[in-house]
Amino acid sequence: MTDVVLSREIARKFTGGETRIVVEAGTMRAIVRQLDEKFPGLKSILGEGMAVAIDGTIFQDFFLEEVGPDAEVCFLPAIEGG
Amino acid sequence: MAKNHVTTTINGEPVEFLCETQQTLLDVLRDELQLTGSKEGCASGDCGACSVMVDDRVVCSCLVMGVEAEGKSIETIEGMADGDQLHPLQQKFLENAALQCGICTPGFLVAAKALLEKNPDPTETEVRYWLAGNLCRCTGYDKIIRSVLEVAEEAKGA
Amino acid sequence: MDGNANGYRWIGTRTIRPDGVDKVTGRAAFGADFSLPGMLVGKILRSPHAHARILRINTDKAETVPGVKAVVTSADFPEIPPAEATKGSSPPNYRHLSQNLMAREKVLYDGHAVAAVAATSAAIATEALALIEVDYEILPHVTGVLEAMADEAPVLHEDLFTGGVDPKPEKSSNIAKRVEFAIGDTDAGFDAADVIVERDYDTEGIHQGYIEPHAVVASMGADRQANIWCSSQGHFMVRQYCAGLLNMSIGDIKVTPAEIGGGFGGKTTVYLEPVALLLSKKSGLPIKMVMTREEVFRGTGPTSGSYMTIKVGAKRDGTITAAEADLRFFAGAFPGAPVHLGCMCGFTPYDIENVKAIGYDVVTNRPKAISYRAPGAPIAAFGIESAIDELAKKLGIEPLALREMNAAKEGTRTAYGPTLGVVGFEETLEAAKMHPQMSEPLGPNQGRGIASGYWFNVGGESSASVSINEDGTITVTSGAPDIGGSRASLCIMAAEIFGVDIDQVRAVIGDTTATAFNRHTGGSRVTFALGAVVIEAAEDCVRQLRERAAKTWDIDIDAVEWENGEARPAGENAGKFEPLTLMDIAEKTPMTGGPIGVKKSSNVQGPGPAFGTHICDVEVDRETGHVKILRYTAIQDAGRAIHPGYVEGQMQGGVAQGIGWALNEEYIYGEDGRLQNPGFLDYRIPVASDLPMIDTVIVEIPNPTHPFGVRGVGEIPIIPPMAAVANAIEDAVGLRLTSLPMSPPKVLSALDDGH
Amino acid sequence: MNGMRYEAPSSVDEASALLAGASGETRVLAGGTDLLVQLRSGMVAPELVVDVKKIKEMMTYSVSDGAYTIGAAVPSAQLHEDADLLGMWTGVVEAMDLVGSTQIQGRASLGGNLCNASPAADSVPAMISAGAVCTVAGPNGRRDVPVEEICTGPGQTSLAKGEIVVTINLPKQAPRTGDAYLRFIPRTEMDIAVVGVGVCLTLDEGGTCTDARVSLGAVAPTALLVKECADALVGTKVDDAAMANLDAAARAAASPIDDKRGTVEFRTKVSGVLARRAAAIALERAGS
Repeated sequence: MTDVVLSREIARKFTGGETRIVVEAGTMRAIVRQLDEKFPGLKSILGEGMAVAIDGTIFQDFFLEEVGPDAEVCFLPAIEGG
Repeated sequence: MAKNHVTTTINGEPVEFLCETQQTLLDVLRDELQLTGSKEGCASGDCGACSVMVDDRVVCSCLVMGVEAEGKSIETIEGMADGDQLHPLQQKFLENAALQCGICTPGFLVAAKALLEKNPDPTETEVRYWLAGNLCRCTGYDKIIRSVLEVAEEAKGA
Repeated sequence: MDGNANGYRWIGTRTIRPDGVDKVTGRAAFGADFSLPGMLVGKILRSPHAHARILRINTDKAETVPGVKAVVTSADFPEIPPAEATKGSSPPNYRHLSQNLMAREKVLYDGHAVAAVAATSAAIATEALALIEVDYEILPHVTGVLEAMADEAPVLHEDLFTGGVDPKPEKSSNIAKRVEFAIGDTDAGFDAADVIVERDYDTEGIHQGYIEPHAVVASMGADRQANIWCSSQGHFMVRQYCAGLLNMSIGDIKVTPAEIGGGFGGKTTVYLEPVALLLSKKSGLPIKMVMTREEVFRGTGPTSGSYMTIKVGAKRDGTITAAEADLRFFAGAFPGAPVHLGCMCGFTPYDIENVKAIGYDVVTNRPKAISYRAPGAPIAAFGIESAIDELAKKLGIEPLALREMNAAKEGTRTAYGPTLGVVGFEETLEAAKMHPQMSEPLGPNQGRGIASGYWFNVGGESSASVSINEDGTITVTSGAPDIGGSRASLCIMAAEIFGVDIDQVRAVIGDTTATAFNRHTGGSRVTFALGAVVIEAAEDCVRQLRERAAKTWDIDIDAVEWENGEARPAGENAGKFEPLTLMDIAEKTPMTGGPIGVKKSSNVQGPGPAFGTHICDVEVDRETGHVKILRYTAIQDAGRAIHPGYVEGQMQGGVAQGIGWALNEEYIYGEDGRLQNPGFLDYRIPVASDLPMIDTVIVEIPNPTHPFGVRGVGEIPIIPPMAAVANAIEDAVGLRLTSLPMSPPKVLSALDDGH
Repeated sequence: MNGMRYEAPSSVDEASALLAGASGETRVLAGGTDLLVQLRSGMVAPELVVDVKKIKEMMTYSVSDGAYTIGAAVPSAQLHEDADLLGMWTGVVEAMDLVGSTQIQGRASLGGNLCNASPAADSVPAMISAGAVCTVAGPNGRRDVPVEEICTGPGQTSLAKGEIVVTINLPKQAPRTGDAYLRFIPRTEMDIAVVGVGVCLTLDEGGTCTDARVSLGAVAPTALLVKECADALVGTKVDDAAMANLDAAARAAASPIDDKRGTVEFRTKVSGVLARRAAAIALERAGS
């Protein structure tokens, strides 16, 4: 099992306010698919311009990342630098 | 209108060029003579990236008319090293990482050389004020000032 | 920590950069130093108005001037429909980018480009610009962020509706979006607090202030194949943006990077390149365009100014129980202020249970904001680190001690979601406490300020190649512009892997045909991300070198070890062979299987986030409001300093920029919406005599995701200075300054009001 | 700038004749540190530029019986390197030395700084308080004009067509005389004065101020010679009371504007502060 943490903005729109969602471990692509099944439309905003942090490590392009069980995945805006 | 014919000396070599009256010495160096080591950062005398020596005084070449070079002796960054023998300031800048992007470096080197020729043993404050007309946005000046002071110190030892 | 002390041969040593000699002798070719035979000079006509509708542009007169070869306006650029505004991966908004490049229906700021001319000389081009007739219908303008957010404000974009709010607004607005990051329950947190501080802060727009103006030479062939030479933070970015803006295929564009004379985020987009390409296409000749300093200030991206409300509460014992920030950033003419990054970074130095950060991205009649060092973070930190200082004083706790009590560490939950991994914030605070500056006595009207800062750092797409040359020298080709010494750090990492002398390794920046795609240089990513790729390639080369030795000796590769730049039999059983140096093997490659070279490309992830803590001592002249920086120390977790000299340089440079931001730098607009200080005379960046030596302490808490532990270093040092200076002024004269810049007139009137 | 003509005559008369004979706009080129910026920005587009640096009289200086005659185009750096001149008219030389960077100092001159007619020119209040007089040459011969009568407004001078400032003449100093110039700028270098104050004062053996001249820059369309400021000092031992009156008089005399470099409030207050500080330095120089 993997914990997915969503921002309150996203939660308000898609999960009825629930910011912590439990999904099956797997690749990020699989996790996003599970989220989209649970909350239709969620997929649309979890791609472009978003990054994830898996156990605190930030991935800007993440669909292929493997997420182990007991890991925590947070969605956050992609980061631009100077 | 007809261009002006100018005869001058650059880095010890006799040079002749034609220029329009409105061309600055910096325009002439960069565009007519392909001496692009002197940089244009502002064209208003505020950044010092175009610093050159004219008759032993350091000036902003963006504030000198090309025609004024007539009969003068001009030194640019291209003339600072002696063949592949770098000037001590050039060497020290490299060793101390006193440059990051490097766009301001030629101006700093020309101005710093002029300082040490006038004042071989400057204080930190003297170096900072002498070089206040050379802007650097990368380094915070620290390593540049240290390099100039170290070269002065080592020259004393030598 | 310098070389060898850390167990490495080259990592942590102060080697001489491979591009150094060219840069101290004037030979290095920057953007404006390149030219082509027969090239024309291109110049841009810019709007004198802050906000106006373009009724008509007539270029007839200009086109008839002898020597004028081409004139372009927005009509010559493909219009990009909203549906196609974003294409490709992590793209810009091409519709906005195109409108910023060349104004269409409206000019949105003083300096907005409206037309461009190519001519045989600069004088003729200038003369032609004056003959272009533009009829404007002047519209009311707005340059301030609060004014732009007001209901009655003139609207810049009729099709802009505030995003991030439910329900979607029906009325268009200058507020492009609202973002929110929150954990816990701040109301409960403030109820639990014994002491609460709350204040408004504001900052002006400021410019990156790189000394090299934007410059390009572009040539479009009759076959629409294009060559571009320019200085930018990403030649692949230039290629991608030009293709997107001109409907060209990326394969038809080659971009060769010039040396770049400073960027700091300001050269992460295009201004001239697509215009030069169009002028070249129209004229059939190469075009050179170089901005004047005035154009740089009026036409290129500064960073946001802001209006912020910061509220922080704590228990008597110093435990911070809640923190809130309302950040309103202006983005200039098009959306895209880095306000979300300000929200994310601001409170991250602290372990706080209840945090809420709300951000607004607001358009105004100013140049479109672009990245500037740690985009957004320094602005938020000015307000937040000032508030932490005020809170400490109210609690009667030393500001440094309050930071220690609440310091973020591994496992701390951030307001933007994730928990932190291995980080070195506490170590920077410890180093600050120990630093001699903390015990330097202070005289009358002198004060000391502390501030900290956080930045994520960035990885991203990175491509490089490593080649073993026939004589055993090594060429490292990177695809990310070297903006401050990264060639030196790449050489060091490669030399470390190969175990050879540093002078055997040369790093060069390849053009867009030399390597696969690279994300632009920015976010403090190059030594980390390109480094990771170069290390991988170098290790692959070493494996092949062992393989060649194994073939030569006719033994198994596992029986060959690589040490100090040579292949040796691994132990007795492997057999007795004289070691083969890299040079020995390189010379023989034709007989052992051909040349050795490795190209690597990867989307490098897991950058090491990092923290910095600064100590600033000031003296205030109570009669003039002049603030003198007496001493300054910057402390930062670099993970691992590959070249300590350039790490220190990044820290010292960031501090100097921050001090300019704190004291004197600002965009000054008149009532007419025109920029009044577009030059280095009145846009006052620090000069050498304004600053003391800037002491640095490099803390090294290795980043677990990088082979040598590298974290980015370039962004963090600009985050704490504005608050450090403000906190020092407060310590000196007992006044809390909340408006940047803290220029003499502001300080003096505060002193007068204070009495 | 197209078609701009450049001439470098070797005598004042030739230069004056060229300027007088020109049909269009003309400019005199000394150090060029203001003129080239104006040319580049298109602020001015003269038909003729007359370079006066080939005119010996304007590029040299001399001292006789304690009075200095300084060629109007002599570069500031050269003046600053002259220990005697620096020792006598410290305020004037230091004021000129504040103009721009080292690079600017290699070119900029007292005559150029004066004739550019910027209200914020650093050397002008110092020259005015020193009682400097210009020798002006033109088609109708030469005349001597006090420095304070040259500038009539921003960019405007009282010079007639064909007239040139040839020399700046600094008088012989009375015993126990000292001068000083201070300016306020936001940075430590490279800025235009937000306020500038020149003070020159003379003491008797007893240390009482017998003569004083005080000039304010950047707080009016031209540098001001403020009698009320001098009156605050003359007859006093330049004590705290006198300083307070000087401060008040300077603030009263200042009539600045709000602009990108400073506010009315700021400039007014700082005029008084700098007047006091400059007077204190001049006092010390007069005493030593």
